[in-house]
Amino acid sequence: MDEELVKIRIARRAAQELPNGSVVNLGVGIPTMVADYLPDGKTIYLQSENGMLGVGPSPTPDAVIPNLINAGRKPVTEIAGTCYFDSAVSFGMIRGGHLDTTIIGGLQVSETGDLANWQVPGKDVLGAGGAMDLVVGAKQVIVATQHTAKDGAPKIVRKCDMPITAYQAVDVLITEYAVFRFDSEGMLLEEITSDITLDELKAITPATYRISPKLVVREV
Amino acid sequence: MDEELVKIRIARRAAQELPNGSVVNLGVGIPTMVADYLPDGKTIYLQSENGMLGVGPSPTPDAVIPNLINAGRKPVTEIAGTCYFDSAVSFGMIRGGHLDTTIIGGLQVSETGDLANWQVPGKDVLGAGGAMDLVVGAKQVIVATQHTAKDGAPKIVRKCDMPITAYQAVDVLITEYAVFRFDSEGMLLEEITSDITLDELKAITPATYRISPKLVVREV
Amino acid sequence: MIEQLSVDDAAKLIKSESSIMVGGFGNIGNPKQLIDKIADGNATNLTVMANDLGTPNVGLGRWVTENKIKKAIGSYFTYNKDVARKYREGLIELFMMPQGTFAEAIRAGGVGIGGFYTRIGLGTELTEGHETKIIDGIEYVFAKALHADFAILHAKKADELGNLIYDKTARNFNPIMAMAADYCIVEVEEIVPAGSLSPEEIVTPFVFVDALVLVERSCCQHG
Amino acid sequence: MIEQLSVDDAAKLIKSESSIMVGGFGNIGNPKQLIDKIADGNATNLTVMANDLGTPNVGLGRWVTENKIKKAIGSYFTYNKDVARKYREGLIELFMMPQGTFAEAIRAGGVGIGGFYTRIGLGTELTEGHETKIIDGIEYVFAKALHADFAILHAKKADELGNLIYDKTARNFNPIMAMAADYCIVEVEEIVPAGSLSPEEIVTPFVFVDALVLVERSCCQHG
Repeated sequence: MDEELVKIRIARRAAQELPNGSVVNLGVGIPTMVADYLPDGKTIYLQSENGMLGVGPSPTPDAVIPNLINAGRKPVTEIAGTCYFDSAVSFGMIRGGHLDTTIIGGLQVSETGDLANWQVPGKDVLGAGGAMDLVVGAKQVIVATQHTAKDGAPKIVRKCDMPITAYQAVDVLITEYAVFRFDSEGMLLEEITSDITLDELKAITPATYRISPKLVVREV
Repeated sequence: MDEELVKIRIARRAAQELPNGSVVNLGVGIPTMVADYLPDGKTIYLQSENGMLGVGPSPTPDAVIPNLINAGRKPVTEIAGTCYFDSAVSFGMIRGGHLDTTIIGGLQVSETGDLANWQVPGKDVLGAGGAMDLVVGAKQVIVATQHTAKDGAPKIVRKCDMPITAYQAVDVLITEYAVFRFDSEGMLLEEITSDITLDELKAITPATYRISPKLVVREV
Repeated sequence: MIEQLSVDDAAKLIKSESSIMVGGFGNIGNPKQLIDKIADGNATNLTVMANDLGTPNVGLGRWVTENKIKKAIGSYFTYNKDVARKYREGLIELFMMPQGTFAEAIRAGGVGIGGFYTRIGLGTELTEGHETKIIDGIEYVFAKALHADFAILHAKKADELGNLIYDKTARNFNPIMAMAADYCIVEVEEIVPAGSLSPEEIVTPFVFVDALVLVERSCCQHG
Repeated sequence: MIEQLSVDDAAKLIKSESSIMVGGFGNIGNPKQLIDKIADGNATNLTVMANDLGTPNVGLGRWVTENKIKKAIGSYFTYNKDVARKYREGLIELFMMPQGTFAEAIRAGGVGIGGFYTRIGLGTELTEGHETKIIDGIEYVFAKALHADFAILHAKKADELGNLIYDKTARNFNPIMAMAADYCIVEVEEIVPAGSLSPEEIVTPFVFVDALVLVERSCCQHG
C-alpha cells in the first residue's frame, strides 16, 4: 500500500473520533493531516502549543502571514475567534486538562498504554518539546501511527524499550489496520480493517490485547 | 498636635524617600496620603494589588468610573500608560520583587524589623489581604505610622507580641518624630524632628536602636 | 462547546455541598445576578472560594445572610461584619490565605500544578503547620492548588465561542478562576460574533469557559 | 525607569559567564538584531535559556556557531544539527525540560515562586533524580524556578513607559521571560507615547522591562 494512502487512511479514521466542537492539539506528521479529513459538518478547534487557539488552515504561499506559525513551524492562518497567549498560559491550558484531545504520533505503544515517541534511537533528538505535556495533560490521547516501523519492527509491544514519553497515557490507538482502546483492564481491539485477518494482525502486534465482542470490521 | 497634621507630616516625609520614577504600592491610611505630598517634579507609578499599574488620583464624585477601584475599594482614575492584569499577575509582580517600594502602616515594628500590622487585637480582622505579600515581595518596605498607639502604647518594640505579618521585613520606619533604617546590625536612628529630644524619643521607643553619627535634626 | 443559559438555569446547576469559586474583589467584577439568584435558591453548605465575602447583605454578603456557606477560603473577610459574627458563633468555617498565595493557588489548580513554594506568610499564623522547604538557601512554605466544582464569574464581553474580555479592575480573580473549576459560568453584558474581538486582546481563551449568562448591561454598572 | 539603548550598547551589557533568557520559538518572536550583535561580540561561556537554539547559523544558531554557549536550558534543540554535534563532542552542556515545565519554571522565577509540582515527565529520563511528592493521592515531580541575569526579548510595540504588546505567535516565551531576569532588554519595532496603547490590551506591564532597543521594522519581518 502506498505510504501516503496509509497515512490518509489513519488520519481519516482518527478524524472520526473527534466530537464536533472539540478542542484538539495535533502533533506533526499524520496527526496534522487529521484536520484535512474531518467529516462534513464537523468543526474542531485547534490549539498550537506555541500560543494559539483557533488555528486555521495553511495559507497559500503568497499569503503567508509574518509571525504566524504553528508548533511544527509551519505557516498557518487565523479563524474567527482565534486568540493568542504566552507559553505558560498555553501549557497551563494543556497541563490543566482543558484540551479535549491530543493526537500524536508513536514510536512504541505498550499494552498498558505507555507511549514512547520522543527519542528516536540512533538519531539526535535533543528534547521532547511539548510531547510529554500534551500526552499527560489532554483529556484524551489518540496515538495515530503506522502499525509497524519502516523496517517492519513492531510498534505495538508488551513493554516499551525506547525512552518513555508517558506511562498509561494512551486512550485510543489508531493504525492503518486497527483501532484499540485502553481501559482499566488493558488493551481492547475494537475495530479491524477488511484487508487484514485477526491472525495476521496478531502476528504484527506483540502486545497482549482482548478482542471486543462488538468487534467492527471496517471495509477499506 | 492635631492627628491629621501628624499624618500629613509622616506622609510628606515618606514621599521624600521615593526616587523619581519608582513603582510603589501604598497601603490604606497614611500610606495612601503619600501620593498627595510628593515633592514638585517627582513622578511615581502606583500599583494596586487588585490588578492595576499606573493608578491615577481620585475622581471628583461626578466623574467616578465604574469598575475602577484601588485595593482600598476607593474610586481611582487612569494615567497615560495604565494597564490592567489579573490577580495572579498582580501578586506575581509583587512577590517576584518587581515593585520598588511598598509603604504600609504598622501596629508594631520590632528592633529586628519584624512587622505586625494585620491582626488588630480585640477586633474582628479576618485575613491579611495582600499585606504579607507586599511586605515580603517589595524591594523596599517603608512603614509609615504614628510613633505610638492611640492609647499611648509603644509601637516600636523589642519584640512584637501581636500576630506577625513578616519577619525582618522593614527597611525604613517613618513616624512623626523619627526616621529609622534597618541594616544587618539592627535599627539605626537617622533622623529626629526638632520638636522632640533624644531622651523623649527613647522614652516612647522601647526598641533598642543605634543613633547614627550623621543624625539629622529636621526642623518642623 | 459553550452553552448559553438564563440566570435561572445557571443558578439551578449549583447543588448543595458544591465547591464554588466566585470572581470579584470588593464587590467589583463579581457576577451580581448569579450571586443573587443563588442566594434566593435552595443550594446550601457551599464551600466558597472568593477574595472576600462582600459587604453585609450585598454581593456574597447575601450568601452569608442566607446561610449558604459552610466554608469560605479567601484572603480578607473583614469587609463584612456578619462573617465575623457567624465565625465567632461557629456557623461558618474560614480558611484565610495571603491574597497572592490565594491567587496563585487558584491559578495552579487551573494549570495542573499540584502545589508550589512561596516565601509569603512564612512563620506566620496563616501558614501554621504547612510544610517548608529550603530551595537554593532560601526558606519557602508550601501551598496546595485550589480547584472547585464551579466558577461563577463576570466579564464585560464574550464572543460566541466564549472568549472573554474584562473591564478595568473588574478583571481581578476572574481569569484565573475561569481555569480552575470543572464548570465555568460567566455572566456577561454583551455577546458578540466570533471574530469581533481582536485575537490579541482576548484575556480568557474560550476553552476555559463552559457557559455564558447574558445580563442587562444597565443592571451591571458598578462603582 | 526605562532606558532606550542602541543595539550596540545593549549587546555590550552582556558579559561572559552571564545567564540569559532569549525569547522566541523556532526563530519567530526572537530578538534577531540583539542576537546577531551578541554573536559578533566578545561575551562567551553564556548559559542560555531558550526553547530552542534556532537553526544552523540562524537566530541562536549563530551563538552555537560562534561558540558562545556553555550551557543551554530549553525544550527542543533538534532543529539545529550543530547542537547535536557539539553536544556529542562535549562542547556544549544541555539541560532539556518538557516545554511546559520549562515555561512554568520561567514564570515561577518571575513571580517569586521557588518551585512547583507537575505530573509532566514523571518517571521519564527528563525528570530522572528529581524529587517526587504525592498530593491528594496523585504523584507529582518537583521543578525548580529558573531565573537569569538578562532577558533579551522581542515585542511588536512598546509605549514610552515600557508597556509591551506582541504580534501573533511571536508572543510565545517573551512575556514570561520579561519577568524572570534581573535586567530585561526588549527589541521593538515601534515606540509610541504613553497612553497610546489600550490599558486592556497591554500584555507586559512596564514594570518588568528595563531597556528598549528600537529597530527598523523592515528588518524584523518574520515568517
